[in-house]
Amino acid sequence: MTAALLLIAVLMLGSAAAAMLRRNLIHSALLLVASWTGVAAFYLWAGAEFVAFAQILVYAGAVSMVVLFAVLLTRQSREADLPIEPATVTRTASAFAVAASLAAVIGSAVATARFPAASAEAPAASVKQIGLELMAEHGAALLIVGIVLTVALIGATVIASNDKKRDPEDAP
Amino acid sequence: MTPLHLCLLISTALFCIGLFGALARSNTILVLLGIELMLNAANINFIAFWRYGPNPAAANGMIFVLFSIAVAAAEAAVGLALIIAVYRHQKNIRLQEATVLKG
Amino acid sequence: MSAAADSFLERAPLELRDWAVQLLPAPLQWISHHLITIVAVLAVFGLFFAFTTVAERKLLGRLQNRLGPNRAGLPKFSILPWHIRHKLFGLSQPFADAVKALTKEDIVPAAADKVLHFLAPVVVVGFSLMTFAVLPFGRNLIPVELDAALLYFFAAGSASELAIFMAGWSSRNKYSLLAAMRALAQLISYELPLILSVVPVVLVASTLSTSAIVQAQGAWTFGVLPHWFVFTPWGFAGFIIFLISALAESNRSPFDLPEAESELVAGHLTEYSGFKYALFFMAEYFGLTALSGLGVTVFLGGWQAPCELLYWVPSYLWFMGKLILMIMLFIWVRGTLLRLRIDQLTRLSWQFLVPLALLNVGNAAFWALTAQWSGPLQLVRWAVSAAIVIVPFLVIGRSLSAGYAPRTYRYAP
Amino acid sequence: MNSPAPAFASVPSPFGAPSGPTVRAVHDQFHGDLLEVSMGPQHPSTHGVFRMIASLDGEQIVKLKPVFGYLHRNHEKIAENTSYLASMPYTDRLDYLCSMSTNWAYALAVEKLLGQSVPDRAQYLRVILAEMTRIVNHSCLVGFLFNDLGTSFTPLLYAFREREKFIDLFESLSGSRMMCNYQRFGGCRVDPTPEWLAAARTLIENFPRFLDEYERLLTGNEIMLARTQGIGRLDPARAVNAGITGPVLRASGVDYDIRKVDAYGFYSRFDFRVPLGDHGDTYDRYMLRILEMRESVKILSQAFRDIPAGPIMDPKAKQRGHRPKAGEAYARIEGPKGELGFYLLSDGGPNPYRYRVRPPSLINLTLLEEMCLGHTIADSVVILGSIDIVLGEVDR
Amino acid sequence: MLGSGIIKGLAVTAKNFLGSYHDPARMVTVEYPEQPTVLPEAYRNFPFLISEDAADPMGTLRCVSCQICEKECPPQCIVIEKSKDKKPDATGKPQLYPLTFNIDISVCMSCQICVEVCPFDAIKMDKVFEVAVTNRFDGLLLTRDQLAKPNSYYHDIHPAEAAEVDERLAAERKAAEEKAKAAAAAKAAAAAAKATPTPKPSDGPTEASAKGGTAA
Repeated sequence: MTAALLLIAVLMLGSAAAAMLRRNLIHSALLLVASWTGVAAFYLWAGAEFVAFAQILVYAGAVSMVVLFAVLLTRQSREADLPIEPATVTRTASAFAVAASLAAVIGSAVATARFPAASAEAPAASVKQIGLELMAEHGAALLIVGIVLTVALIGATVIASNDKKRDPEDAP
Repeated sequence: MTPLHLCLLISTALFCIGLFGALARSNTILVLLGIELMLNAANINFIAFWRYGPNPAAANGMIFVLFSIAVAAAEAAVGLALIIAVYRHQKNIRLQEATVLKG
Repeated sequence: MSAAADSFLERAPLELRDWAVQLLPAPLQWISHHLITIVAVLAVFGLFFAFTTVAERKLLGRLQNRLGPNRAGLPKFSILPWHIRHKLFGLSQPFADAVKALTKEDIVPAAADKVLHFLAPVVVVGFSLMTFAVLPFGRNLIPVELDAALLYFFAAGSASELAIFMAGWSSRNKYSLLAAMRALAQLISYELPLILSVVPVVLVASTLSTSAIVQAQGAWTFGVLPHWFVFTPWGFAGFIIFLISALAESNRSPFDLPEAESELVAGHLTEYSGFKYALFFMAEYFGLTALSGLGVTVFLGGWQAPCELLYWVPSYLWFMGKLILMIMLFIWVRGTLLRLRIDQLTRLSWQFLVPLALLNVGNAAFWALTAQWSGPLQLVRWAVSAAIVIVPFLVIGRSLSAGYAPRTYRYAP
Repeated sequence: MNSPAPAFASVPSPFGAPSGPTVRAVHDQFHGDLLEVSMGPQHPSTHGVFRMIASLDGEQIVKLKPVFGYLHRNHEKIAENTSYLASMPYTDRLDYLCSMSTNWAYALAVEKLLGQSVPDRAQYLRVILAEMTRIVNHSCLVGFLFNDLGTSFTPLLYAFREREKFIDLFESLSGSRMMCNYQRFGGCRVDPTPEWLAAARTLIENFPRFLDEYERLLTGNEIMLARTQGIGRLDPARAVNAGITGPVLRASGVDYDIRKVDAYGFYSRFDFRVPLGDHGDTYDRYMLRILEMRESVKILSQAFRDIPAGPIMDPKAKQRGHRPKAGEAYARIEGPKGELGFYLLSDGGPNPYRYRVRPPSLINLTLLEEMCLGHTIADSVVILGSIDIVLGEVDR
Repeated sequence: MLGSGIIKGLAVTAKNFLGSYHDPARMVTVEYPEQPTVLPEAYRNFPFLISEDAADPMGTLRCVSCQICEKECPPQCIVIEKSKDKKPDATGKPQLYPLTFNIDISVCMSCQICVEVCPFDAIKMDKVFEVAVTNRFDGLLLTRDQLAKPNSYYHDIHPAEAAEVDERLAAERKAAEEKAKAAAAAKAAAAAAKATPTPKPSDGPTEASAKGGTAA
């Protein structure tokens, strides 16, 4: 089991790190899809099937599409894969320093922390149970998320829509 | 080291990779994707605590993750719409150059 | 009835597998159990794919008053007598095609992104095959029994358009790039109505498991009228929405925009040749078959017999029969319709299918709430449910087709 | 509309104020990048070796440059170096879908130059064959148009199934399916047998049934309506100015049919109507073809009724070695694609001194960019298909 | 109603689908190599030369090497070389004959103009269309020997036309013979009466009548 977890972790972290380092934006996006799939694999490993499928559906199926679309719509040069100019060395270095130190702090905290003993067998959460909890206990939250999603959808459409009609007057 | 520790370390690493990307890259889309990675790291924690927590019968961890995924999707949609809108105005998606809010 | 369910034919595939598994040493049994399942699904649907291609070409041919492929026979060294092996109704055409695809040169454009160009066909075939895992092919035949099977199906299926994007973008060809953009727009637009069209069934059957959904459709009124979901107003509407979205998801005509041959040459496939092309072709048919299988499972009663008298026929035959009918329907549609434009395609989804599908979810909720109504109330229930489907269809349909109508013409004086 | 030619002054403008998307053909740092796509010469929908260099903004066309000449075969110069008769088979290769009417146009020009008369039966035969050619051409065109619209060959193959019957008749009459080489100066080459005429009449009687079925398949189809209505509008004034002729011009509402204007051949003896479109879009161009086929059927049934017996060749006509007196002649017919004209200049020798074709395909193509601007790349192939070009005629 | 046009279209294709199984008018495919196509009599493909006698094709070619077809051929695919000597033709009259008669059928466009302009009915259109060869230069250049086919073959492929041609030729020959006879008789009479010069035997009338004949 641990071996499987390590394998998933290598896939997930490796592709995430590669995504953040690649110069090619499309490659980054596709590598991130791999990373998200790795996260879904982790959920599967942990026994959260429903969440894993939702993760794939939302991230690999929807968010990645939107990202790729945005990349293609905002391409600047004639080549579809524009190289992204590297940020300055100082910026990269300081970002690395911040991330590494944060990793060190949290990592050491996690490593030294003690947690209450886990239950031996994997918890079973059926779809029905999740559904009942969502509708009953978290009903209000579900409603709010629904509203947030609707607002986000409308907002995204409004922001991205080409509001200015093209007319001959605004020719340069 | 228990599996829970391992999971938490993995999520820490993922979070820090996301953080590095968000800080180091100048492309707005990549910054957004870095933030998405950080959200995912948090989700891993939720699942890990649900799986190895004292009370796995309650599906709270999973439900948190579901909400988080939904909100992340909304965030991605709005964020990318913003990026496209900014690109329309400035013909550029470099973060440094998006210095004015007025279009 | 239970006798029929336990009949030898019904259990034969499972018995065969168990017999094969117990021949092996114990440590290998677990893995071989699953391997046999996978190999069986691959073999059955691989062959099914092969004959779907030939059926498509023959049916399209007949629709167009042609014969279709009827020449590829058996090779000379076959033991069959000459007059049989000579033509064999063209049934060996797919194998000839396979040999051709395998032996053709694999051309990768010099400017292509080699890794993605290679990965795209692999990903597309892999993910399209994964969707078969949760389809109940028969009463006892389901590769993986999952609680969240429907969610799994859509999750696995959503990756195929990603592969199309990879193919289109990595080819470094302008046609391919346009095709990639179209594939993305199409996926974003049609994933939603596809899922929404199934939600009513989930609501009424109150489960995400495919086998449970099939179980929920297993009854007959008077022994002849099956309780398939397609025979309810909301189920019918859902089925139509599902059909349209499935056509779009599997890039079939009239939604074959990514590979629109009259506009983009071959779209994302322009720079593919040989076996990689064949893989795309295969994945397209696997996707089509899987989506048809889902449609059969969710709306057409899955492996359930259409009437009680025919209950003894093995359930997997019913499933395959319905699957073949669905695929023939798709071929028929392909032979008749023309292609939409990309803006019309997205408009159809967002202005027509999504609102109708959302209303249909409400319709299903009404249906589920009024489950106890009986007698004359039953008629009211049907009427209301049908009205919820038909009235919005007419209203939205009218606004969608506003301004488009056949015209009358004048003649010169 | 500025000032339409007097002949068309009676036509009310079917267009209000110019509508539809205005498109800027700009390509600078403020407007992002245009994707330049070269469609053709090897492209499934350019109807031969035609090439369109389209600049796309997204999927929208902001610039379109037609390129042709890939099929140039030096037709005119070859004709200036061979005898008058020997050019006749070359005219088959101009518009290889309608060789019968192309033959007629050339024969008409040479007859004008020679002062040659044509017997009545031959005149009727010419009308019959030209109208059959029109049906062949229009049904093919509609099939190809629908292929461009993305059908899986179904309408095209139905059209070809019917076309095959016409082509078989052409073959049994002239010996060749497409390169008929049938008309001669002063008449026709072969006299059809009564069986041939009867077969042709039966074919024509059954043709409207096919047209009805075809229209049931296509005309009311919602996708087809959405794909063609309002697409590729052509303003009548622009069309007249650009010299557009044929169904493309009439779809824009301009009443100009050379069969009526010139009444060449025996067209004045036939009762037929000229359909006109009001919108000038792709749908009108499609429907005009269908309606013209119906009118052709009407002409053909009258011709089969009235065709007289008699010689098919003027007995005084020379078979070969034509040496017309010095002079010039221009003859034109209403070809299926538009005004097909031949201009001949003779210096008294055995070859024409100057030979010039007015190809409707080429001239109708000149406004392609204007029709395509603002539409998507998917529409551009449809618009090209609705113009009806044959590259043999465009490039000559 | 949205979709009614589509449903109508689906009905049409379904009708055609069913029709393709029982209605021969809807299923017009001819499976070519097994089912030979029936060519109409008027069908033309590439020209061939007519010889009167199958046993001696070269000796009995109708062609007199007048080179009209060479001149009129639009793509100029015919090459003829005249003989220096004369050989008697079918009527026994001495005529020139082609030493070379080549047709490059990769250039020929099957227009039939050579047939129309030939005053001697010596060149006709063949119906052979399976002419694929492995060498596109020499393989498609047909020589005199390959082109010569007996008159009986012409009767096989174009029976009506051949019968008409034969009838006409026979009539012409008869007319020519009668004329020659009359001329001979006249000559004899004249010789008997007076010693006058013989009238030259003319082939003018033959040519003129042949010209009229091809128009039919």
